Amino acid sequence: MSLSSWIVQNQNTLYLLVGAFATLGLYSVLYRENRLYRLCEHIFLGVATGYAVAFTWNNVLEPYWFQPMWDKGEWWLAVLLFPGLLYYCVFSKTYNWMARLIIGFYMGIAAGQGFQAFVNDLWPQIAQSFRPLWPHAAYAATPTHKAVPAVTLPQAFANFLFLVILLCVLTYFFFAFEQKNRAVRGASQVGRWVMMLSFGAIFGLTMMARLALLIDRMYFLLFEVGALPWLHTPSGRPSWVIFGILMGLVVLVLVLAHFNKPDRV
Amino acid sequence: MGLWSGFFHPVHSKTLLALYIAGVLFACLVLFLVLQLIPVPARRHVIRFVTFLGGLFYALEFFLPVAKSGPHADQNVLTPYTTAFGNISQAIVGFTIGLGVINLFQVHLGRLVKRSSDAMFSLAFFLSFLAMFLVSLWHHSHPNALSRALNHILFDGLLQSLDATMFSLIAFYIASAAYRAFRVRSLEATILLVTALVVMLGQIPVGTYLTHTFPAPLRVENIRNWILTQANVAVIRAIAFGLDIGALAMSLRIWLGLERGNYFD
Amino acid sequence: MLHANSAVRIFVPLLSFIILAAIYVARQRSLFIRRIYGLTAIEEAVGRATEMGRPMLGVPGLGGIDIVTLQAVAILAYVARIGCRYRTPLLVPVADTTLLPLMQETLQDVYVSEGKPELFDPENVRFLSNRQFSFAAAVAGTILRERTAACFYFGLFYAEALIFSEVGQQIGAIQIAGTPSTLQIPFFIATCDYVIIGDEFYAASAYLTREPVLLGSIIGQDLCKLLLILGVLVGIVVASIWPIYLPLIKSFLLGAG
Amino acid sequence: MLRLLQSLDRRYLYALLLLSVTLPFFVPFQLPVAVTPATKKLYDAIERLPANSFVLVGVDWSAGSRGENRPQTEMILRHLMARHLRFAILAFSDPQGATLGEELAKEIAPQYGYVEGVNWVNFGYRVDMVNWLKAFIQNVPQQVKTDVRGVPVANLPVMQGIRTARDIAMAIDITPTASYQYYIQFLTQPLHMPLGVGLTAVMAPEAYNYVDSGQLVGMMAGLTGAAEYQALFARQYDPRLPLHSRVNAYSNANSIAHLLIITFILLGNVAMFLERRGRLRATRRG
Repeated sequence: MSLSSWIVQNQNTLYLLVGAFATLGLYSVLYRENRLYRLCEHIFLGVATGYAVAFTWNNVLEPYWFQPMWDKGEWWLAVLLFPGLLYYCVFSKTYNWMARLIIGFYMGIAAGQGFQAFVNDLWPQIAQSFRPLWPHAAYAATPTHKAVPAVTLPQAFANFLFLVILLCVLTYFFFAFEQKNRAVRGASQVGRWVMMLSFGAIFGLTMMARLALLIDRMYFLLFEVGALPWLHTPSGRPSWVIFGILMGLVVLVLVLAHFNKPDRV
Repeated sequence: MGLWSGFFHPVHSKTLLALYIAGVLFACLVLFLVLQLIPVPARRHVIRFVTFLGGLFYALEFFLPVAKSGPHADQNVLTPYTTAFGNISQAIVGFTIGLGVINLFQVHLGRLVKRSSDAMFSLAFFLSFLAMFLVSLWHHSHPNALSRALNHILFDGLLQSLDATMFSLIAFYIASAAYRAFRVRSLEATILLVTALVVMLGQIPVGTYLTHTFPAPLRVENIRNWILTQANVAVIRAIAFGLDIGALAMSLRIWLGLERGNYFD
Repeated sequence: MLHANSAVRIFVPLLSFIILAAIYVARQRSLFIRRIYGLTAIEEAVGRATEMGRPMLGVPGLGGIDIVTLQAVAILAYVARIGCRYRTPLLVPVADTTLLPLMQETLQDVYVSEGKPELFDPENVRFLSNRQFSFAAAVAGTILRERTAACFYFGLFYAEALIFSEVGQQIGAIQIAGTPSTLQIPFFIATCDYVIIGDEFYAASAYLTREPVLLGSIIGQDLCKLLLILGVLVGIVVASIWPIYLPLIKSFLLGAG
Repeated sequence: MLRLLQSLDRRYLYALLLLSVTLPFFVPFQLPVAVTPATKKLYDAIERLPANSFVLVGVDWSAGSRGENRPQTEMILRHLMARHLRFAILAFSDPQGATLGEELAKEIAPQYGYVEGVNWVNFGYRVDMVNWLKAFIQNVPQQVKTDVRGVPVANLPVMQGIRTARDIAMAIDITPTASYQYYIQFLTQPLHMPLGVGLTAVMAPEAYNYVDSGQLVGMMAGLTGAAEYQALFARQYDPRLPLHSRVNAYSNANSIAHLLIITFILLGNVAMFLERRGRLRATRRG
């Protein structure tokens, strides 16, 4: 059997083994920086860069530049090479300033797009802050024919809280004056407290997403890698062999950590 | 790339095409040398002008009035060119991938040549780079069973696994960060801790079960939602107001060449 | 919104005018801005790294050449300047190829203007990867191998932020972070010694360099924020007293251009 | 003991965390579940659908959020199959979505005797969601053309009686992104079609507004939502399902890991307090 047909036939096994190696190799950093992690890190850099270069050619340069230029004969596109290569002037002492031309051009683009980004981010947020502070009934007929929903007392109270929080946090972000006035200092302090409330909430919220990723990785090891034929796992069940290997590694790490104290420099 | 096809005509003979492209490149070289003739003190102003030009396109495209109806509804004179402009600027940025590769190669070739202790890892970098790069190009241009298998092993098995593992590593770090940082040290830290705990309890079945006999507003999942939809929104909005204005100011300074400090002087 | 509507054509130039006017005023006379706590700690962090004889790490985030990252570059340049005075190198891993030349140029300028061009090593600025998690893996590896004594994270960060800031915390580095990515701030708060929040990030370079132009810009931004608050209050008054006019205002603000 | 807790090597925490996310796969158990109203509403909406209705299932997730979205998708597909409803899989956010949805459907289909093309169909991955949906509303078979296998959908038994999008009884989107908002704007709101969603825990709070306003008939939030949905489903269709299901294992692992971290945070604080008190006493004696 030739090598290529062997690879094609065993691609799934190879895929699983490579995936398991990558997973365990990177997790080894939880013990400490080590040669296996360093190997995985460099392989990661290698494949990521290789993929990025191929991706740039396959999806950007070939379709938008090379194909129209060479296959459709749009010769003027060759001029794009000029600004593209200007970046490389950074390596030269004499021509180095020309890299600033193209860098400046792109800074300008970023700044020019800034106006649209500013409006699209800010405007809806301003409009959504127009919240009534006391209850009213629903209105069907308005000058723009859009109905206005009714506002209940609890909603009005929530709107009031919303305004207070908004103003307190904004107070914290004024830079032009020392916050000496008691009212200002108080508002800015409350602003910090509600910010902490918000940050704590974001922290807790993110927890499930990250744990789900870890659980899914474990599923990959226990079920998908565990389904390799020579592990003899009953179908649809997790692999005890893999679990044993994992726990063995965990114990090894704990014992090593106990005697080596890897955190001490 | 319909931007210039009105002025130029494609060439279909390959020899002629090569000549045309060579001509364009020669013109670029001349332009390059002419640019170098710009006296040093004037260069700063040229760079500023180019920056301004880069921003002008998107700023005008956004601010110029648009047609209200007809075949060009929601368009102004510049709108039809945005796609071409976007593709061109993407292609130009595409050329810069080489900058990163050169930098990586400098570092790792250096290590290989010096045979430093890390040479082995640099070798791993080069091998994985080459493998992924060649397989991606091959699989894109001439896919067959072997290229598909290799792509499956390298992309899905190696790169995706490395990505997913690194991402899931955050689960460990979020746990140790929470354990270390969430202590009742100050009022601010306490607020952070309490909201994080409430939100975490509110998103697991056990947490919702603990309080499911309480009246609705006191159930932990409802408190969680109140924090996340009311308090959190107000805080994030207040922060966004400041951030958006800050970004607008920075855009203006860069676009109009007012920015001071490193690099800009 | 794809194009400006009348509300945008009125208010964006107005806000821009306020900022530019404040910059103009600032060139005439000196202006005050309040203390920003995280930033006062930069010198302390550089000092610690110098004492320990270890390098520092500055990560400008995942962004390319954009508004946020340019601000981050300015802050890191300040860090490099202090470091240059104490002869403590700053390692800068970048995640964007176009940022690499910009960052190298900037740092070289810093070293030249401090009169120590020989201390600048271009290899301290390194492109690692433009892929989020391979960048994170490599930065974490760098922190662990170089045992960086001070870490600075300024710029655009996403989920990967926690990876390197937690690793930095584990080796006991003193860490300072600032980012407009609000969702990552909680993780920086849990792992870093000082965190600057929200648009303190944009105020940072003004605070650090005391350039009149930048100070003026900060004052202008404050005035713009006051105007925004005023606008929100007007909207709230309308929504409370004459709710039927609320849709009119909203369509004026958000209608198509 | 105190000293130990205060300066506990973080690797013990890591080891326990690893144990807490792997053991639930081996040791099936059931934690109490309280069903939240949003999940119940989604379940009831599917229960109310007339027999043989056609449901559109948006699978807009990829490997990055598989841990949360896959269990949700699994529960929706099980419920549709148990009720003998027809469904179509459709992906906009990520090409991987169509493949992952297909794998999942093929895995459960045999248990309910479902056959591709007869009982369900995979429309595959489509780009430019907004414009695609606009054309889809007018003429379903013409816009879809072929399924992922390349079979023209007009001839498929599963598509009988489906001409325009008005013939579709309900849409469900399972996603870690805001793609469901496009469904609201360009499909379900214009046609007054019910829309249910399965969202990651991070996305969920924002979506409660839509549930309140009725633009969403209900939703599952994160893994917990899937576990609640499974509790409802098991009560009615398959009481033996939960114990050994993947949804349960995921949800248990998640709960245990959450509880572990909460416990550690509390212990850390208790230790800090006790140590502080101990230190105070020491100074008094001195």
